[in-house]
Amino acid sequence: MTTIEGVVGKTGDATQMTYREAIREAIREAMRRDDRVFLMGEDVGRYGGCYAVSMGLLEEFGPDRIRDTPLSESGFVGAGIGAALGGMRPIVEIMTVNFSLLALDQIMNNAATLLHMSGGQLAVPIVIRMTTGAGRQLAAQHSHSLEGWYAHIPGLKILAPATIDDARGMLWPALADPDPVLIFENGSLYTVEGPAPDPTATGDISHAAIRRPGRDLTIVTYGGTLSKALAAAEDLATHGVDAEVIDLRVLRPLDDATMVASVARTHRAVIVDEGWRSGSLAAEISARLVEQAFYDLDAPIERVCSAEVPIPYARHMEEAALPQVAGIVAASLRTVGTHA
Amino acid sequence: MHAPPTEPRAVDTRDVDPRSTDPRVEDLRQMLRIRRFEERCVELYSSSKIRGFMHLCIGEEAVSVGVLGQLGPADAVVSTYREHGHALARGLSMTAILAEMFGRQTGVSRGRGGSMHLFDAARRFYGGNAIVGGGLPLAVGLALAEKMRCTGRIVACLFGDGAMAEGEFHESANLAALWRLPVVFFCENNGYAMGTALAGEHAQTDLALRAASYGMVSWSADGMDVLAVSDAARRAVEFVRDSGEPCFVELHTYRFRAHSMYDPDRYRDKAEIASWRERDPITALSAALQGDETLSQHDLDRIEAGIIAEIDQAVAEADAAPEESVDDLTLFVHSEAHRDHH
Amino acid sequence: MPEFRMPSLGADMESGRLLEWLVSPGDAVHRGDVVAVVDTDKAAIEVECFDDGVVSALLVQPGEKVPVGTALAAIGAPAPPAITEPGTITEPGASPGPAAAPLPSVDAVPGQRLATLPVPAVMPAPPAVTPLAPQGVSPLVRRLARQRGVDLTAVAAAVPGQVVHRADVERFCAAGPPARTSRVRASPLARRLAAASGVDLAGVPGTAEAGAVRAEDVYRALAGARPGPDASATGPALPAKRPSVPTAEPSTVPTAEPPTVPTAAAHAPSAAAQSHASGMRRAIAELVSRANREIPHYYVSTSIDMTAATQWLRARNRELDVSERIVPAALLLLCAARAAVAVPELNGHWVDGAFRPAATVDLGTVISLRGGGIMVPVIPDAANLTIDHVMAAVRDLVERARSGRLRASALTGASITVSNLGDQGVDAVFGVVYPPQVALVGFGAVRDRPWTVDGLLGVRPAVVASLAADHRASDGAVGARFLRHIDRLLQKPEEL
Amino acid sequence: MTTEEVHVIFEQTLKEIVPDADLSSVPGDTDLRETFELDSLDFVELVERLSKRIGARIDEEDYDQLRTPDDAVRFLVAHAA
Repeated sequence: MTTIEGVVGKTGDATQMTYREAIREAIREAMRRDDRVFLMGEDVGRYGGCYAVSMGLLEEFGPDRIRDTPLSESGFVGAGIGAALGGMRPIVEIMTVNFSLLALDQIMNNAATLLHMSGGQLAVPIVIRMTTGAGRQLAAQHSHSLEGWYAHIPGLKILAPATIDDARGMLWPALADPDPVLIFENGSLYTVEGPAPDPTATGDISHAAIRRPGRDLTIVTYGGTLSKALAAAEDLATHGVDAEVIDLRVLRPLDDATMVASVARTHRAVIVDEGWRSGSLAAEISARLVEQAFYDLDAPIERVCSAEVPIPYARHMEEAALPQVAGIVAASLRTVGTHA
Repeated sequence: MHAPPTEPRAVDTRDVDPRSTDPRVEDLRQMLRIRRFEERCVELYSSSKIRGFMHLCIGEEAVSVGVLGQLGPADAVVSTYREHGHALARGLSMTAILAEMFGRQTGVSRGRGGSMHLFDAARRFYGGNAIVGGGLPLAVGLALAEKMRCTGRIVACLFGDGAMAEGEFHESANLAALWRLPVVFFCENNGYAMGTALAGEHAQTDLALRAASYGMVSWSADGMDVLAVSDAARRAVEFVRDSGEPCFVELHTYRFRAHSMYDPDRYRDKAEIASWRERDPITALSAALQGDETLSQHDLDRIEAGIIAEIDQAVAEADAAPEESVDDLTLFVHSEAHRDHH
Repeated sequence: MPEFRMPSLGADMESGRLLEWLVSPGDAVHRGDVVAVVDTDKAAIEVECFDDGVVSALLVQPGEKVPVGTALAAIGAPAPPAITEPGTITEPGASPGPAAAPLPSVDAVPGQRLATLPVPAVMPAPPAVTPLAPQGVSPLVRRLARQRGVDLTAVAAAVPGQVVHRADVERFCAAGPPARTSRVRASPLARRLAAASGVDLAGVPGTAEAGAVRAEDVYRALAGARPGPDASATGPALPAKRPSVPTAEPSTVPTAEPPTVPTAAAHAPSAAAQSHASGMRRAIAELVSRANREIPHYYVSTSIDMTAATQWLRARNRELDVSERIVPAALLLLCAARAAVAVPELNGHWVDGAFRPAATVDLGTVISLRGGGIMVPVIPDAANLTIDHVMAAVRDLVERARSGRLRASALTGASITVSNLGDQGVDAVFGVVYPPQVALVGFGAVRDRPWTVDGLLGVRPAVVASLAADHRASDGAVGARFLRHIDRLLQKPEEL
Repeated sequence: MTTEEVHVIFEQTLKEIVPDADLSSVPGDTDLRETFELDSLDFVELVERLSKRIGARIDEEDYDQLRTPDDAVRFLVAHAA
């Protein structure tokens, strides 16, 4: 199904692909497979998508199915929910998680709630994609990581693809899910390039993945901080510390089993979350580990989160506000009781 | 997904008067049915059988009957939290509605919605939205789906004057007009957004005029006259079906009772209420039908008796209905095959 | 007679105050008529009645607050007006009663005030406050106690039978908080390990932050070693580097065989390892002593021809990669497990004077640790495993045991135990049963022995299988049956 | 592979199983299993790792040729890929 123009990366190398292209290919494939699928959002058509994800799709599928919307987040997200009720399989793109707050009413009060409130009559098979995270000097209204808020809401499934394979593989099962699925794409990942995923691989939207096995401590993370956690693990290896890195992939429902089993092996946990610490996903994970792995813990759980400030513009300040490799390493060394 | 709740047998009260085939009689009967049902609801609420927020449309029955009567069974309806009348006029079973308000398993939403969240997927009745304005984008999306699937069906979206101050009205009106979607926006203007009068919340109180600014065909009608409502709704539905474009109808009406059961109604002048009561749509139509001798007092009594019997039976059946097992508390958070147990 | 009741006007409304009657006794009322005004917590609301009739009695007077559902008026056929005495139907506690009970004197100690506050404010004249604090304490002393946050009853307890004076309070404060068993700072894992191995955490020096005890420290304490002066600064407390010591509770660490004391200078154990061994020895000593004290043992043994088994193993291993090869020990373990299914009298526990058979064969496997000592991890439901799985399980357990990474859960719950000392070159093993188990199976080395077959003397590979068992739970015949079963299984290894 | 190289590999591999094993402190004809307390599982482990490193299959029948350090090194040099 996948054509050659789809998989050719910017390098022109058919075996390489960027995260952005992986999402585009996933959308393209889904739209070819199922004519109920359409993409809707601000500037997804002529402009090619704010982050160029949908570049070229308008030409292939036309303006009905690659539908530019006015700047009406609540209106078009709600319309996506209505279209899903009406038998379509919409993919709604919101430029950034900060803007999604304008549609929070629709996501929370309708998408997440209708099935239950109607006693099981109205399922909402919508997929909402949005960019999240900082790191691009976009300051305090385009840089936050609010996926933890959404992960609070029963009725939603929350995905955070951190790899090119997941960017490619998670969309189709998300569309096949009869209930609303939110996909959070960390903005720092779009240009990441790697081997082109197998287009026939079936995506998993239920489980966390162990990206690096290790014995001494467990680093739990997701999305944009996965690469930082892996870098930290390499650094830790030079200190003689063998860190296991778990990529959550699915932020709701959390894969407790994978996390708990890992901590039962390593006895130590560091949670890396680009969200703010207070009331965060990191807090939830920490609580679950304490609830379910208390007697396996040999050190206090550490959390590496964003500083509790709106994300600032200046590069050095932005970097200081975000979880960084050095911070992850330091926290990890604290849990194993040694010092760099 | 679970099948919609099984529907208890409805009492057939249509054998009113074989002489009369005048459609106005059925309009009257439907309005009376809604009125008497809600009056019983007040009683049931006062005796704690019904809980939560309950909003009554007593006084606004002409809108329910006039609008819903013009839609086809395949058309979609999006409603509000003041939707008992809409639901009954759409054909939802009275027993299932009452069972819902009693919080029972046989309720339309299996006891999870209550008075504000009546749904019926089979009748394409999309509720039951208790966020003012929240249903409008859904109606736009439903209309988008009809258009993309070329079904020829339309969507009727009912909301109140309060919703027109919400951004979602403006986003939805713009989207519907921009994308030329088959949706009728019926604004049930009862003059108050909860306790705030129209003039206290809208700089421009001519609501049809504001809707027209989106390039939509818009007009107003008397919401206290079921014939006027029917006429306006029929024209609107035909226009949308023919053109595939949206339109807007404002229906001037009035609720005789307070906003909800817990509302002291301090914001309205009793004289104002009394003057609107004089325009009671049921009294007016009843008088007209008796005046031209379409209906006798005896006929009316029989209609009343039939309705009371239906209500009595619905109350009894709803009261006898089982409660949902608490074991099923987390049912319907996700579709059955995809439930998580966290 | 129908009654007009206090309506419920909201889910959170539990009671309402009648503000005004809009009808009088004798008035005719109709369904839907507004008959009264009721004050909820939010507002005054006009309420209607749901019956037709005549008001026969007003049961509640304006100003009264009554629970939802209380009859406010009786409605019936026309009747002479009669107003019953107000309040006769209302609940006593609901009337706006006398002034609230007086609060205790300001001089009362805080703890005392709690005792009086729950008295409902509408209770009539509460009895005099009964002070919980000592009598005869001066206001000055009370104030001092309050300022210092001291519980006077505690002070009084320190001066029994005497009036508490200012000096007593001061002395009490100077003495600091009463000596409590100070809680040891320790990680949850360390606590679990300590509990399982009988270590008193209070005596374990902690090396984590602020002296908290972590698993590493418990292991060290078990080994009897003190942490080095720079343990926390230099030695990353990593599992790979920690000594291999048991995490099991003593009951799973017994052994019948002497510790394998290393003699070769090539890998002389460190001092720490030696002390850890001595810690373990104490645990082992305790357990086997208990076993020998409590369990009346009997012993049986038999020699088993291993020709079929060794040939089968050799043929099988020849085809396989090294990583998939099976050692004879694994085969013996599996046969013991299967035999325990056939002879369930040996598989289970002696508890409260009775034998309780186990549902599955959870096979304890004695593993010698390099440098001395043993661990006895468990292979759960071993009888239902294939030989490959048993081999994999044994390899995994040995590796974990020797790197100190055994889960505590893997160390408990054995229903029968096997000790194989064949690699140590012994002929036979006569062990000590690990209470509360009732049997210990021993295997010696598989080696060539003279063997008679059909009256002719030949040489065959053979092993001595033995059984030590609890005579309270079974008899020698049962043990013999068990060993015969093992023998039978080993003659047809291909059927395993 | 030279004898020296094989010797290094052999000692390294042995140390993975017996961390404090020191070949320089024992004679070349010492019995490996006895000296380093290798049980059958340890020995299988050792054989598996050596087999991988030198790239040659070691059969059960060959185990006798791995009795001492000298034997083992000799065997491995002969069979190294």
